[in-house]
Amino acid sequence: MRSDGFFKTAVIVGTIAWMALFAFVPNVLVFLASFGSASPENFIEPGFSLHNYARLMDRSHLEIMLSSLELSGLVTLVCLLTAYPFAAILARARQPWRSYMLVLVVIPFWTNSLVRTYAMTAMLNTSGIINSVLLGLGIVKEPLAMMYTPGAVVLGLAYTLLPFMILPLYTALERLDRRYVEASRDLGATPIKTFWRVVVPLTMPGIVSGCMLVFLPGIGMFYVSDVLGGAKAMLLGNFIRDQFLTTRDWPLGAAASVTLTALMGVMLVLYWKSSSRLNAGSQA
Amino acid sequence: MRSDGFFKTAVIVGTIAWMALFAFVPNVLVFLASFGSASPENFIEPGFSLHNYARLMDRSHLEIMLSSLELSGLVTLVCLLTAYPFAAILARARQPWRSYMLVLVVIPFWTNSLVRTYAMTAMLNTSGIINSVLLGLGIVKEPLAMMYTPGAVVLGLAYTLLPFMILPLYTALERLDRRYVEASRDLGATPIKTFWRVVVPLTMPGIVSGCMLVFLPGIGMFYVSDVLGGAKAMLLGNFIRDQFLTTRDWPLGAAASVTLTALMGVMLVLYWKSSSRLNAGSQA
Amino acid sequence: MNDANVSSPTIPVVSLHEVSKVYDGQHALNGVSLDVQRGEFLTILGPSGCGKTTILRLIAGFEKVTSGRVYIDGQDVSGLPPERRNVNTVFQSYALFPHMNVFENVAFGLRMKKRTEAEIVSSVGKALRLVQLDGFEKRMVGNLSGGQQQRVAIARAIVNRPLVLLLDEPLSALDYRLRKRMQLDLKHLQRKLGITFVLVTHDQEEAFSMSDRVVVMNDGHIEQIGTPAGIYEEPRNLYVARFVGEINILNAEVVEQSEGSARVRAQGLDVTMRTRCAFAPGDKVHVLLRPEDLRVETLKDLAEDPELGDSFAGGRSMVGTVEETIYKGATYDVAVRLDNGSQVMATEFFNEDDETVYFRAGDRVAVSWVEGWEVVLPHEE
Amino acid sequence: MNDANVSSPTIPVVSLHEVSKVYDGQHALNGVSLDVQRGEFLTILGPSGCGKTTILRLIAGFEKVTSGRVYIDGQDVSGLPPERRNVNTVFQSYALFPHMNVFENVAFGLRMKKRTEAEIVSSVGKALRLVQLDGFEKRMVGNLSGGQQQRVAIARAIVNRPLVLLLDEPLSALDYRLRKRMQLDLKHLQRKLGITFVLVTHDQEEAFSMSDRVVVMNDGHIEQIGTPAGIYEEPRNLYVARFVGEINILNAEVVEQSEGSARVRAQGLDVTMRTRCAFAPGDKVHVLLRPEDLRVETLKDLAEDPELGDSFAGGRSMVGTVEETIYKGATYDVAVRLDNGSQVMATEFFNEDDETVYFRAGDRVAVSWVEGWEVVLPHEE
Repeated sequence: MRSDGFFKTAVIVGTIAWMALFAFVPNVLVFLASFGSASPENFIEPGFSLHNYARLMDRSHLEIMLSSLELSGLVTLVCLLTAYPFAAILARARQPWRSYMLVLVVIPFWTNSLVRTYAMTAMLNTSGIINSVLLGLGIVKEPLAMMYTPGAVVLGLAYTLLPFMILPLYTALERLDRRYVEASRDLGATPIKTFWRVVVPLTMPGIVSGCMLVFLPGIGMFYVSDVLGGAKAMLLGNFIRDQFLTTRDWPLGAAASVTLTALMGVMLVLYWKSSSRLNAGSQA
Repeated sequence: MRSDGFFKTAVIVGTIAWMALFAFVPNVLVFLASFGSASPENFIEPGFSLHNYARLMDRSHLEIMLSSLELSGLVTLVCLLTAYPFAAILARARQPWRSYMLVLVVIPFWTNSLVRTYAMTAMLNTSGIINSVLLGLGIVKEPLAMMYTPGAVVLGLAYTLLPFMILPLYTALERLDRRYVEASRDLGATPIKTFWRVVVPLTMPGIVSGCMLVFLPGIGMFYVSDVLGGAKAMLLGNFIRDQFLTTRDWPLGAAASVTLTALMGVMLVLYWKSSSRLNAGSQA
Repeated sequence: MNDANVSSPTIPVVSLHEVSKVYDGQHALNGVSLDVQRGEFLTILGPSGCGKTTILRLIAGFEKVTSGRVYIDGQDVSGLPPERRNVNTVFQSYALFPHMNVFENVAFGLRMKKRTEAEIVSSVGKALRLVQLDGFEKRMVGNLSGGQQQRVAIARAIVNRPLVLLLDEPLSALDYRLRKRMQLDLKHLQRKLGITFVLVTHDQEEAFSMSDRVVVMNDGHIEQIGTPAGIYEEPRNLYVARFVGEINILNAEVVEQSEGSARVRAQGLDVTMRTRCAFAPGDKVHVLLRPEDLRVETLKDLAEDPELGDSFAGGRSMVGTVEETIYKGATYDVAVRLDNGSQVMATEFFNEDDETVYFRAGDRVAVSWVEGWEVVLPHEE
Repeated sequence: MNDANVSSPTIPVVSLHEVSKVYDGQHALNGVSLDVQRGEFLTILGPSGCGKTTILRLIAGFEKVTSGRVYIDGQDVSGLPPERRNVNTVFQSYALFPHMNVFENVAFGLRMKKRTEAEIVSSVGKALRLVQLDGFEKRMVGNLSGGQQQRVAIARAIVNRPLVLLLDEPLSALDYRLRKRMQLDLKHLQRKLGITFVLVTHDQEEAFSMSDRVVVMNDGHIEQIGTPAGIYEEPRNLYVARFVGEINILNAEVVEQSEGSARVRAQGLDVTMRTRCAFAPGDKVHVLLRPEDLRVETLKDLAEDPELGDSFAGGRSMVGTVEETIYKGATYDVAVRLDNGSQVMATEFFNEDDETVYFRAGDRVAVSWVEGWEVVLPHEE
């Protein structure tokens, strides 16, 4: 029995150590790289300087960062507003409809996302489907210039990332006990009040994880921005990619990446703090 | 009340129609494009021919497809074997450890995946960390050539995609009622038999969805293959990307994409069939 | 929306007219009509799946009738959503909002009615005192015991002073002891508040000890409505008789029928029995006897004690063998296999002279019963 | 692994020696010792959280003791995993494998023991016949009713012919009627199979009607072990007395103590009571009276009927006012507020002459009890 327990402990410790190594070492490397400097032969010269972070505070770099966060925030909002009603319908639907609709959500995930991004160009082009329809119906006289606009990038990203928003929302809404909604209605709350006072607070974990699953990749999906946004490096992802691929300034790219991670961590901590304050002091 | 019900129906129908449009139109476009032919000015000349599919049956194209599926299958296997024990430990861990370990899983997702891929190169390089350690310990005399091998690509993909395997497995294992395991042990099954006869069948939905979430993106993540696999186009994702970006042969790329989607659909249907036969006829 | 607190005392506070409810092509309720009187404690009793919870959900407004009408306070509420009905529900699982503390849970209904903060604080305080939970205002509901959560759920409902309080098996999740105590507490609360209570349960003891009237349901329809004593002593059919307590059922045949009584042959006995039904000679009937109405004596005692023997000679005595005795605390049950093969169960009280269980397995006994306490029902199959 | 079916009949089949179990620094069990005899039906009775389920889990092997020893059939099993213990469990939630049909669920244990297919088919068939589920072999367990699932769970356990069958509140999820029936069925099954049953419940009626012996638990330790009658009639302390049934507790003071009895002053009465405890004059004590042992008569009747009046004049009569009567079907309860302010509850049986409840709220009554049926316990606070 002793050896059995020892074996079990060894497996647990081993697995966790391996995961920690797997998850952390590359992140630590990126973290260390952000304090080094670029060198022609080795890409990175180890060291400790905040030089790269100072460079990020450049007006031009800051602009890229802010516009990237804004764009990704917009994508997250579009996904949330689209996904919430759909997830709600999904969670309440009966079988087999629920399965069919879940497949509907998974399908976009099946086709290669790059291919779908190109398919978007076929829709948004000056000679594309949307313009053809609008011109044919006489709604517009001139074809609309939709390609290579921030709007096109937002639409492309939202399309690619929507399943990541729907799935956690669906899980949260499906787990939500119908009795809470009934209790709220029973106590005199209209459907709208029930939604804001009961459904939203109780599905907040799903909302937060959905937003995180959309917001973060939204910043990094450089190829969507490449295809639909044209030459302009709108996303931080494109900027970082360029530092690694084109400019070969790895430390600057690493610094940008670390800053982004730190920013997310701060946001998450702020959310936790505020939600626990809300819970503890709702009557005080 | 009547108008209330009508409004509700309108919202439901509208939402589902919008999702269908959103999910389907680009896929339909890709589908249609796969039957067209490439033209210099418009990229795609509409038409109906199986020409592109015939071209995919080329020996060279088939080889890319098969090796890509093999590689992605290997990635899925690595992820499954790594993730299952970790997810099991995670599901059984007490708070607050469970939260800490979940964060550990999410962290790789936080740092831009391209950046992490470059960090992998710093580990796998001839002058990288792993070789330094091995040389330092005297285990090898010559630095190992790990970069630009299929192994490096598998490792890079597995690292990037691991969270997608862990999360559904974790959900399935966390929902698994401990009493089933206890009942199995109580009836004389050893831990190993309990695992194969009770735990695996009852977590099969999590296993399948985890594998799908890894296998499909595994085929498409061209940049990992670019960075770690070198110039060789090992993944179907690279091939498809090249058709769109470099060769500008969109119909061929679309055909490859459609084939891949169809293949996945067939696999899923086969799984459903076999699992329902298993359930219905386990005693017959 | 009319102010339902000001209303006529003569019309039923809740009324169901020929209500049916179909789920997936299956009748959950089939033509149910029921009037709930103002201020009464009405219990709907039945096994799971009999449609009792569906009635509650139709009154609360969570479900819509397939056919028929539901009236609350004389008003047809078929089209009204739950938030516009002046009734409140205590859910089986309590359904307390986990993201709110006790105060906010109880205040929820008042906030929806846009009461002033001062009014809310005072009303919530009063409601929590009524359920003996003052001082628990700031506790999160997840940290409360089952019994405490139950009382918060009651406070959350009664704070709105509903016309009717609907309780969906509110005690089923509680321990045996706690459940017994809460039964009395609920009954006293109902009297104190004067609110109409409609409770759903599958526990006949619970129904009897709390209610003014009991509705016995089976498979989507009502079998019998009456006071607890009426239902226990005069069940309308075998289903009701079996459901509201242990019962012995003897098959018998009518020999002769006269005004209000019938001569019946059962188990080889020829007995005159009181009955309200009309039978023809030769009709098959059931004779129902409650275990506590049966008298059991050993043949040995009857032989030795002539006086006792006489009281068993009135023609109402059957002979058999004791199979087992089951100790119940205040009483014990004796299972007797009659010589003709059927089994009867008798409940015996401990008597003053002899505290121990008197009968042993294998004892030869005679079983008799108190005259006039039997129920005769037409044969069912 | 020894073949536990061949074993000495003299040693206890399960034995716990000074067993403690600590979860998160809290004692779930605190020094519990208990012997289970071969072939008996033992019930562990207590409220939720008293540690009763923990005992079952320690015997089954799902938990390890923090200190102490667990013996099964004389062998120390502290180190053995569940699959190597010759006991089986019927879980509260049944825990039937949802991915298998009824046959495969019941066959699971036999397959683990590598029995031949022919043996398995025959044993499973027998087990399913025992629980009256033959013909259900190919049904998926998810499609069965609660009662049917319960019986599959029992069949799945007994098919392995365990030395001890552990049942964790097996009836708590069932309807009231079904629960009553299953109580008898389980008891008969136990006698038929001759397997030792250890059952856990919070329902005192269930414990009494099924068990040979009952273990009353509270807060991680055993309060009393004994036969149902022993525990009901001679509770060792107030906790046990309250837990196993309704009880009236009067505060009193010892006036004089003699061999086996004591003169006690309670509620203004001076009565000699039988007691096994040793008291000194002036000691505070509790006098415990079961509601069914109390006699209630109206003062009016006592005045009119001298014979009745005499029987109440023995010094054991207290005067009070009826507060309410609670109908229970076979009996009814009378709540009486005594003139000194304390409340007593008396259970009355319907008598042959008068079928209706005799007492009304407000009636002035005298309360007496059968001599010698009181229990005197030292004062607790």
